Amino acid sequence: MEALQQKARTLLQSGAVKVVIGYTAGSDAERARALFVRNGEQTQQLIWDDRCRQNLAAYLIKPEVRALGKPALVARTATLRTLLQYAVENQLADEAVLALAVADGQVVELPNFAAIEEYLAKQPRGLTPEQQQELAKMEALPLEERWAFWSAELQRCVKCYACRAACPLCYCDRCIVEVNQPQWIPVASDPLGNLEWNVVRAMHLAGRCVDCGSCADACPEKIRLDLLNRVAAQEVLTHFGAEPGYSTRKDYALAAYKPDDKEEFIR
Amino acid sequence: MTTVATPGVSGGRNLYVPYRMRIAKVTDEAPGVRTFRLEFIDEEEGRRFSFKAGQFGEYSVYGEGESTFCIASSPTRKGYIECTFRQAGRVTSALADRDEGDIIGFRGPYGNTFPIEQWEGQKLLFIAGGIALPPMRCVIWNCLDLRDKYGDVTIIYGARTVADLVYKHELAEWGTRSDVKLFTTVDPGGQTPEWKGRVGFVPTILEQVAPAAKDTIAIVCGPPIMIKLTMPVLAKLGFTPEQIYTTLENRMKCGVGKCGRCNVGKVYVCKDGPVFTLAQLNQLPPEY
Amino acid sequence: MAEFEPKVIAFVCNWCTYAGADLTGTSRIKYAPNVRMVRLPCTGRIDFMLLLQAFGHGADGVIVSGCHPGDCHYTAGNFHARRRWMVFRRLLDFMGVDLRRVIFSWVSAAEGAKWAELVNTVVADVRKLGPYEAFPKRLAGQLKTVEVA
Amino acid sequence: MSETRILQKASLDGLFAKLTAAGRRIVAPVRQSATALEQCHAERVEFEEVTTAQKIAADYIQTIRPPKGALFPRYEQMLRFKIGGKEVQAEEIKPEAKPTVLFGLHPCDAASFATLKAVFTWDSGDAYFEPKLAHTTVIGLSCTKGDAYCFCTSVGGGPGDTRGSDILLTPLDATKYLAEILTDKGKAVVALAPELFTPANGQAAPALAKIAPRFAADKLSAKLPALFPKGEIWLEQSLRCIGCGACAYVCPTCSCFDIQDERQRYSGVRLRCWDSCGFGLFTLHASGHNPRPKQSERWRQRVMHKFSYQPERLGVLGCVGCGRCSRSCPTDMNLAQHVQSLAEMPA
Repeated sequence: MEALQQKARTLLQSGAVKVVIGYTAGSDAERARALFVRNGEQTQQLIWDDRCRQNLAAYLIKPEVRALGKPALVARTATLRTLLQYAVENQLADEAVLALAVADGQVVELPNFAAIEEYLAKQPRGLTPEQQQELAKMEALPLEERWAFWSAELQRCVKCYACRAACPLCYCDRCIVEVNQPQWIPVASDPLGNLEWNVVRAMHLAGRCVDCGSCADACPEKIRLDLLNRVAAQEVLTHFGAEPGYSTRKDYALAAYKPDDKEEFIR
Repeated sequence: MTTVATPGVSGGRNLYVPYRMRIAKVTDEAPGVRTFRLEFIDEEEGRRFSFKAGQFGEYSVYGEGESTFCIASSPTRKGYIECTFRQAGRVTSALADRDEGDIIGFRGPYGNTFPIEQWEGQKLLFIAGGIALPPMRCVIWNCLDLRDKYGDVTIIYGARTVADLVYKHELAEWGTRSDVKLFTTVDPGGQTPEWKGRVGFVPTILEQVAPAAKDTIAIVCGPPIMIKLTMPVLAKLGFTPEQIYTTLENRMKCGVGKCGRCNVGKVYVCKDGPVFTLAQLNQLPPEY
Repeated sequence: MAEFEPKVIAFVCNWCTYAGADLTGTSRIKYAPNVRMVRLPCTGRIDFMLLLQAFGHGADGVIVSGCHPGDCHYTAGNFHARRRWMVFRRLLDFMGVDLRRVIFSWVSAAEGAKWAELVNTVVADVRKLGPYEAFPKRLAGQLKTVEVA
Repeated sequence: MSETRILQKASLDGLFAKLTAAGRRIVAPVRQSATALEQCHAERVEFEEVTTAQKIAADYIQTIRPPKGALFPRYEQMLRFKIGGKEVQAEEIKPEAKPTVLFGLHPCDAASFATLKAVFTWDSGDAYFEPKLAHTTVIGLSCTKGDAYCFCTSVGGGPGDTRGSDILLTPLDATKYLAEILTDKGKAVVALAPELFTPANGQAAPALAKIAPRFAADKLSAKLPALFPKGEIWLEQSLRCIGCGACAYVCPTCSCFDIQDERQRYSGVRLRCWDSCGFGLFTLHASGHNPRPKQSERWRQRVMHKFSYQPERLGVLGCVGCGRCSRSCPTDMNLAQHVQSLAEMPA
């Protein structure tokens, strides 16, 4: 924590960055919130611990934050993957952001995409055993029970679009739910609209999602949206060998193909 | 600014249920711009219906939604209302697909009105740009139908190109009337070889025409940029903010002060507007 | 009560399956009349949203069919589509959507007989499954009272 | 003057049976059972229809969704259309206004109905809201505990506030409630089971939750117009806001709505549904012009609407201090903190 505060102070004093986007203590002991540090004094409020879950890369696409000038971004693994995915999708120029990874009390400066790639190459990949068990548990349920579970979950969706707003990769100027000629997805949070919205969200992120979990964290109803993204990501990894956010190679799995992609369901 | 009570809710009528209107006449005004003449299918509803210049309504295509426009015809012309719209979104595109004889919905009238009774004895200066002539057409005809109550009537109307001028037949009529001074203009580059009117932006033409401010009411409707540049010219000509009227056109859903999106500060455009004097606008936060 | 007649919507590509279905007709092969065809340029254009829309509008089963791999009129539309279907199916299955009602196939312009057989099989299978009542429908009605608060 | 009685907790089932027999449905806070993926749900309490007291969450702090849906559902069909060539028919859909008892609402939620009523009836009536309000009886429940997000006492309320309740229950001990019968609707409930409401003779004052006031809403309302032009304040407060609609959708008093049509080939409906001033599209004109293009302006609108415009125009605050927006905010935008800092700013 001190190392992070010190680093932020140095960066701001030297003028290397104009703002350090990090975390500070939130409303209660379990919460952290984003902090936009622009002077040395504010650096003392920076924290780094398990509460720091929000994917701060989402702020890089907010005009008001962009207007602050070059940022340093306190980043966890998923945040770094977001930056590389932004690179793949031409949303971020190289060296436009200084990423700060914190590990073992040390702050690692990652000034460009190459450095992030190199850093991520050394990080553990894939799902945790708990995450794997969650998916397995769901997939082991009978079809009717899976349907009953998700119907009940999605019934609670109020279409506040917090999942979309929290997701750094949901940056379309005009989202599919706002396209109304024709109206693809009902505006109201009725059962069909909720189902369609949540399927379309997961599909539009398939092959792009970096598994930061911000969608599920953001959901006021605590719907496990991350599971939908994760199962799609598993399919992409298993069958297409793609894991987004680990390189700047433009290889979006759903905009590519192999003539011998293997499936067993097409008649 | 006086808030007016919403008619049409008494007698147990659900205000969200539109009147059924038949499109009696379709007029193509300009590229993408059409005028509908609407007649009440229920004649009793039509007889009970009344409105004043400046008011608006919610027009609906059943199954596509509602859209907000002013009533573009004059209250002095009984038996129908007219609306003029530009095809832009889902509802206006669906409206543009309707033909004569089709049924659409209308609910209203909503909002406040131009205080034309207060203006009696004054000279009137109408300044409009582009698709903003419709709200003004209502009040222009209203005053022309009561012509002897007002002094000189001057109309300055501009559009980007000659094709974009709306109400071409009426412009021709106003142009030939001896009791109306009409100046039409198009933006530089928008003229055709046959164009007989002026060329230049509305504020420039206003400066050239230079109407006297004394005993004159100015009514200004147009895109934000035109309004912004016209106001200083009017001030230079000696118009006070109390002499200048305009309308705000915020996005609305309900039209009756509930849905929460048309407010400018504490003012609901749907209830306290759409007609404001410049003096009133100057009191509002610049969120329109 | 009349026997349940399944409604099956088929989204097919213009160049192979639609032509194949044409051949079925000109060959005078009879097949179940329960299928309504929607012709699109290419399976690559068949957005997964269309499938959900079909169910939302009351379909009991959906067929998506196009050119065999390698035969796409636009070179690779069907290869792209295949990848999307794989992810889409996995996601739907995870959420408990009945995949026996979502059938994908390759039917070429020469396979009139295959088309008839496919439709007959799918219609028979969906007939056994019954109407897809679990899937939410468009304009379905008001919130139930327990959801109101 | 209200009348006070004692209601035994054990009598609730008896009361509910009488209410049900009188054709009223009962909606109450219910702790949600764990589902197939247990770790997904931290404690969740939601309003649900109940028939007995057994499932009711006795000491919940706050539900996620507010009770406003009972009067103003998240979507509601208004008209039904038959579309066939030139003959188009629109038919009004009458709202379902089932006699309902909302049981166990905290005083903040009960108070929120006054704000909703003000919005939906301030000038003209609302054919969908008013019948439901007329058929709703509120049996409130005083708060014996709160959390760091509660700030009812700053906005004119309190843990034992009676506003909005027809009967307010205050736990006296583990077995009984003090029942304040406040309105005619409350008396009608008592009249269904008068034997259950016994006389209250010199009961000790109950211990309510301690919620320290953090600002004075009336002073804040008076000051806000002067803070409006100071754009940097609003920008600074809203930098971490991501512009989702969660705060508005969980707010018991937020009532902005959208009207939308849905159609199939030959039929359609018009419905209204919740909307949020935090969305950029909320005020976007067809021309592309947007009166509030920036998130900071939308945040300002939210605060001004609740604490300045509504008090001035409708005579009610647009906030009851329930804290839901702050609990649910993905970026921890804490309304009470922000508003408190506005209140403490030099004017």
